[in-house]
Amino acid sequence: MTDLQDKTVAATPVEKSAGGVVATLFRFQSVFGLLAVFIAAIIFSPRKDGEILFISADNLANVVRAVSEIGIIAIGMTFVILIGGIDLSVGAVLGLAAVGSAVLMVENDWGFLPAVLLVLAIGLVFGALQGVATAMIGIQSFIVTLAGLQIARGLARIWSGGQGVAIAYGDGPNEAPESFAILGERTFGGLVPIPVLIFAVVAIAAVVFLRVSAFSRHLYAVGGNEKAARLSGVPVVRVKIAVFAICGLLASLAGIVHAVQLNQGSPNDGIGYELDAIAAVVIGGTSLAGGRGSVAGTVAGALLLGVLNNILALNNIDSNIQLLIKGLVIVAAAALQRLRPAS
Amino acid sequence: MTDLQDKTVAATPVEKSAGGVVATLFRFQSVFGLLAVFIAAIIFSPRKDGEILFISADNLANVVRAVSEIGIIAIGMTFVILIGGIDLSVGAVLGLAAVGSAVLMVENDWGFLPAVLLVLAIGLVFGALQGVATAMIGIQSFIVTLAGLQIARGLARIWSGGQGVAIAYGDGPNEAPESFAILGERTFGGLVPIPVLIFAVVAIAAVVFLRVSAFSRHLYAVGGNEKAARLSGVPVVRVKIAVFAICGLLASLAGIVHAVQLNQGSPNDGIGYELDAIAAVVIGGTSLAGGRGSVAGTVAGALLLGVLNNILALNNIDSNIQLLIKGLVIVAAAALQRLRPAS
Amino acid sequence: MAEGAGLVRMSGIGKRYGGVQACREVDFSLGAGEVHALLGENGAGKSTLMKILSGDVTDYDGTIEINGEPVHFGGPTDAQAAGIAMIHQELDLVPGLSVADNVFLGRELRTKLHTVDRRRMDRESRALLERSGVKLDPRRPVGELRVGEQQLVTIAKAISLDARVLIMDEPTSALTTSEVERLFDVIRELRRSGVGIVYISHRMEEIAKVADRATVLRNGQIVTSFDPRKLSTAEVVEAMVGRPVQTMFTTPDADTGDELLRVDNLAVKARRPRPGRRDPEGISLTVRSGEIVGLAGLLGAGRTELLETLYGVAPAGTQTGRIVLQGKEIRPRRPRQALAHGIGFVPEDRRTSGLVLFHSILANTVVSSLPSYGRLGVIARRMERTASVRMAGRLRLKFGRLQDEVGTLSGGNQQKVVFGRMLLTEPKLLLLDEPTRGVDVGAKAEIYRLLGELAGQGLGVLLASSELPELIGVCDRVVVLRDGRDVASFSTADSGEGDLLAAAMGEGATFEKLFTAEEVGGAQ
Amino acid sequence: GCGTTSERTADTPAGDSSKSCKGADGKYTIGMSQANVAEPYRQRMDDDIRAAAVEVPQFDVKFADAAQDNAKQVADVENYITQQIDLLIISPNEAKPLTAVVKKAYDKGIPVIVLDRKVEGDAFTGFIGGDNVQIGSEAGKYVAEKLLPQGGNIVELKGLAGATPQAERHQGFVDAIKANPKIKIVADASGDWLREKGQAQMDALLKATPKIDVVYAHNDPMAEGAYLAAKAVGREKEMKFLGIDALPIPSGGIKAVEQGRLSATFTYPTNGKEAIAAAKKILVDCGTIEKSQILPTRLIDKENAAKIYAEENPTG
Ligand SMILES: Nc1ncnc2c1ncn2[C@@H]1O[C@H](COP(=O)(O)OP(=O)(O)OP(=O)(O)O)[C@@H](O)[C@H]1O
Ligand SMILES: Nc1ncnc2c1ncn2[C@@H]1O[C@H](COP(=O)(O)OP(=O)(O)OP(=O)(O)O)[C@@H](O)[C@H]1O
Ligand SMILES: O[C@@H]1[C@@H](O)[C@H](O)OC[C@H]1O
Ligand SMILES: [Mg+2]
Ligand SMILES: [Mg+2]
Repeated sequence: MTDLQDKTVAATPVEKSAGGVVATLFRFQSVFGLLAVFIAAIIFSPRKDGEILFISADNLANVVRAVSEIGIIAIGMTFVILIGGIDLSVGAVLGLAAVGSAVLMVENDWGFLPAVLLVLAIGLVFGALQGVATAMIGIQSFIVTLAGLQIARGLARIWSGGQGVAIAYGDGPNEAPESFAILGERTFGGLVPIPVLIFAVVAIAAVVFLRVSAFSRHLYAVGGNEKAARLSGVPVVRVKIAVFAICGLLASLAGIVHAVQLNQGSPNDGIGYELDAIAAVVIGGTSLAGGRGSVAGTVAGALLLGVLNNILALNNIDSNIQLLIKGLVIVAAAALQRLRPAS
Repeated sequence: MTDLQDKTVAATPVEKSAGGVVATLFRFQSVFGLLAVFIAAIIFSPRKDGEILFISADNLANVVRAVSEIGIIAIGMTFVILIGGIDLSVGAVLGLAAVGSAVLMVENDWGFLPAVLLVLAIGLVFGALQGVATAMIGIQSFIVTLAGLQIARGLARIWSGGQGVAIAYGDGPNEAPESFAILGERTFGGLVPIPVLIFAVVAIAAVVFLRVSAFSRHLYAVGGNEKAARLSGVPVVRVKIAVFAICGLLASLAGIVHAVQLNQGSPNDGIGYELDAIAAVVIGGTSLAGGRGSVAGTVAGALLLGVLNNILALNNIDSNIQLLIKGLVIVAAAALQRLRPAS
Repeated sequence: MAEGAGLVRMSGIGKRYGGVQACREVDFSLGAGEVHALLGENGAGKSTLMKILSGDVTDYDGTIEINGEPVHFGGPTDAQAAGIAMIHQELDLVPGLSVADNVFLGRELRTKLHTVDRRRMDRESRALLERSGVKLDPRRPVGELRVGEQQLVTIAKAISLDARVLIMDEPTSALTTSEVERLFDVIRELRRSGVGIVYISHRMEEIAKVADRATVLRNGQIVTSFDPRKLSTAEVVEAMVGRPVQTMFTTPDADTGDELLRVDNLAVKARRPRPGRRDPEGISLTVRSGEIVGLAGLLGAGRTELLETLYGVAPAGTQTGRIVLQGKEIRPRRPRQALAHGIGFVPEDRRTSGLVLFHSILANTVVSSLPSYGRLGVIARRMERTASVRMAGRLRLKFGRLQDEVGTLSGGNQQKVVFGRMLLTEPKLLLLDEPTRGVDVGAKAEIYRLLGELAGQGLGVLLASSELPELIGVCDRVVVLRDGRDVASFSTADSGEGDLLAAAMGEGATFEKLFTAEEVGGAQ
Repeated sequence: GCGTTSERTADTPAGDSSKSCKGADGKYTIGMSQANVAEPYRQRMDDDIRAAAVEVPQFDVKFADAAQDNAKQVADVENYITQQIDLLIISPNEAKPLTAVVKKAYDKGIPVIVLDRKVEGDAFTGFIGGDNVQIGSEAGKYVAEKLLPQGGNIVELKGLAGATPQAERHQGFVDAIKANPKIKIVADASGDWLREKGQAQMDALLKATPKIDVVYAHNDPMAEGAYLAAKAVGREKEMKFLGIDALPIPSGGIKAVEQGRLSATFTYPTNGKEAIAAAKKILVDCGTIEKSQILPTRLIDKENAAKIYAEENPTG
């Protein structure tokens, strides 16, 4: 044990990450599943007059529009799952927000901005409260949000009087402002539905946010090793509450989009959406154990589900058979991801 | 290396467990929630001629009967959650089994035993296949069983032709054997419904099994730390497959009970039961992270949910308000468990 | 005690966990520019005392003064704000985050736009790591690193805090000699700049080298405080354990029997290779029954991977060469098969690969030998209890009740549980990967004694270790691995630490190769 | 009700028959968009359409199931538009949310037949349905006149909160029994259209309500569930059970009446046959259909159950 120090630089050399391109591809492995399904969709698409119906601009816009709400929710869900939690209340919060927008604008004659802001705030607070229950009292988020689901659904029913509240537009009493209707329309030459735009904006914002913010490090840390996070001075409780709040906020944003797309806020809106959103997240490669995953994956996962639904419908597959096929494709997509180099 | 051994006190003696009673109580902390809800139910129970309706014998029998299916499923779910998995397919498997029993006995004129055995075998195999997908291919069980849910539901719809298959009893063609009807009846002086008996038997068997079997140690080990379990020689893959198989088996048992209770096997039976079952497990103190929990807790959790539903119905609470109250009680029950001494 | 009292003074510290009094009336002080070693058996209360100082444990008795000011920290952040940083014994890192993100977790560097300044974080963490002697790509996820590398990351992280008080709880337990030397340089540098350092280690030879003062804890109480340069290792150990202990097992008896294990040109080609993993690339060695064979090598030489392959947990892929156990060729595909062949394995990271921390001592001890405690899949509870009580006694496990969670045991005692579990399977061949990591000298001696005893009964042992004294002292023979190959074999009777080290590092060529590879891969 | 609003866009009868009619030589793809096949009533609707379409060789009917989700049903219709189907049959999950997309199809020249639940405005070719207020009212009259002329206690098992038939069947019923103040609804509960929910709710209602004379359930499955609950405590003879739907299938309400479990049920026509007939008129015969066709309900009781079952479901 003499002065060998200089020689012993030791330590494993940092090897050139084998096949950088392949590795990068695999980092976005969920994109593989999406691609595979997309190609399959083109192959199996019905044709009319030589045109491949699936890839017509209209149809593609429909595909994305159809998943935009689930997509928005799934992005919030990604955050929650990244910290190792789960949020079962999102579908019910969507319903609550849809009812809220309709009631406020139609029955209470609120303006566009105040109504939307209040609804978003409700989602945020609802989520934050769930965060408090899980972060501060320490109840498993599954239970907290299962209860939250029932509470939000109950509130939506009470607020709406149990019936869907129809939305008509105009300046009169019991009419929602025209500005609200815009959210349901299409832009860029009538091609891109506004909900798709909102989904895209939220997705990009989330991706950028996760890349550049310190908060995102904290979030991964809480999900990856909560104790290490705490010891490093990460404000674990605050991170958790914030994440549930964001998820609630995005669910209520989806609810607003839902209401405007369907011209109605109904207390039964969004039933079962939580499972679709979680499926999108998990197909997108995020681990339910927390600490690992990405928003980009989630977006791919949501689109995969959308394309799958669309191509089955375009082929008029019997709805029972559809269930079987969807089940199998979901498993296959997930299995495909396992091909990535060991993590 | 002299003989110091004798002097060094070999291993601290196994001390008498400090405060044994309290500790034992806390081990069954989920019972607290049940007790609290039970007492509240007595207090809030409507009375008729001085009789407290809630604790009348036949009401209590109803309470347990109403949760017996969820309870049976939840026991299988407990195993799955103990190994750190989840099974979303149970409700659909219940539906498949209900349809299967009805079709086999009514339409195909099978005898009682062969029909029941085949249906149980279907559940077992279905569960085992899901186990294979998650244990051997390594897909998260959430995804596997979400797909399984769709597949089982699709199969049930196809098998039944989409409509419920009514069960009539008798010896004629298109009649189920009378022996099957017995499963829906009551025993012990007409007091205890057979489904309750089945639930009790399954629960006791599961508790005993978890206490005495080597398999159960393996199961807890897999859920506690899979890698450590594997390195300790635990047959991880086999344990996982077995656990999913058991869960499928119990779900199909619940489906048989369901069919006989409702005199019908419908492909839509059991929709959403998975969430109720998971709720029972988690309220019962089992951790979704795996490795911690008990069947006794799950039984308490299921009963808690049953009592809660019953007392709200007895009081004729508005269904929307019921949702709110249920949500709050579930959170409170879970919060109560956090009061146990630091783990 | 007056000399360095300026910086930290803890007085009358007490802490109780259930029935265990982890600390009792402890007075402890630390001066600026002082390296204060904290010694004691496993479970003596060292980590607990330091967790109190670093704000991790907040409910305790007694008072803490920093620079004469009384403080009570509400959490680790408070302590960090007061200039106290701690390297935890159990490597607490976030596996999914990169090295740089881990180093700066909770105090990320920001750009003007308040976004995270990744480049600066990468640059600075690279520099910090180099300072503690390792070249690592700061963008690699920590979960991909070897245990030793992870330990260096935690050290870099602690250093980056620029703390006035730096607590190092067993910082070297996974490091080989060369990294340890490098770390000592860093410690000396920090001391010169006035940092007060608490140094906890079970490697006795390190204490005299770095510490200015040493305090010994036993059963939560201070036994003595002394100048380590003035006492011999034997005296220090006696103070710790309360009785004289012969620290090394020195009688490798030549009395070995037939060939037990023969490994012939073993190589594994993983179907999906992981960066940084060093699977066997042609290893040959033998172990005779009754023989203890050591495996030496630098960080990443492939010792762990060899043991894993023998135990049936090699990565999927092709395996060439032969493994012959008692004359029969075997090819274990999973641990169960290895166990059935009579091969036991003690992994190096007990927390991630060994234990279910929140399960009982009992459950963890018997999990590998369950079938022997009953019939038809039913466990006879009395038999398993008896077996684990017996094993606990044999290993001198320090514990409360068999029902206690194994995670509440001190690190060394946790290690004994994993060890005991394998012994209960009554193996013919025992594969040990750093079996004494974090184990106190007394317990180490017990383990060595036990190994000797077992070898005497015909057991063969293959022992990978980063502690050269251990290899020399315990083994009959040492095989040196480098880059996944066996490069030398020594009889410990006629060779020393220097020989092993030289063989492990090999020629300049290897060193050069390492370095070049680094240049290519680590470029910004 | 939500009838306070009206459609903004002007009505252009785009989906008229003239464009799509290619006569008897044509081949026609019909898209059927179902709200939720998990409800036996709606599964039957699909089955009826399928059966009727077999009789029209020119027709090829596709089915989609929205699984009770408005948004999914919008997508289903959009997909039909993409496929350029020749005619759309839709049984909307709810009126307002489906109005726009139905109009879109109609504006594209696709004739639209709306079944069971309505859409708003008149951008569709024809509506065929039942009248839920009337059904509720028939049930009420039956109770008031036949079952409880002297008054008595009623328990109401409601459908899913928020579904229009639920509100309408309740309203019609309440209005019809108003005449007799001695008839009281002593308790109600939501059974969500489901048999097992009906059973569980009834368990508690039986306990809390000592005297029950009539159980009025918003559909047959819930009525059957209630019957099972009463039977379990030996009280099924004390009271009469009423349901709605009267599906002519073995597990349907007509059989339940025939076998004596239910006292009566009221047909809620699925209109499947009528829908195909209307489609044929539009596509094959190049004719026009009525804008609105309301099929009457029919009381099924012990007397006529067997006969009607045989009529409606000759094969068994
Ligand atoms: N969280 C805890 N819960 C219960 N007991 C604990 C806990 N942490 C420590 N202990 C107990 O306190 C005592 C002191 O533990 P501590 O970790 O401080 O020992 P140590 O001196 O650091 O030992 P080692 O050298 O093995 O790391 C031990 O008996 C241990 O079992
Ligand atoms: N870059 C890596 N990616 C994934 N796994 C790795 C990597 N490096 C090491 N491992 C695995 O992690 C475990 C720990 O490695 P370890 O710390 O034992 O290396 P070491 O002990 O320093 O060197 P040796 O290879 O000589 O044992 C082993 O199972 C090893 O195969
Ligand atoms: O049972 C039917 C229900 O399922 C449907 O939704 O509405 C009408 C009811 O009769
Ligand atoms: Mg320690
Ligand atoms: Mg190693």
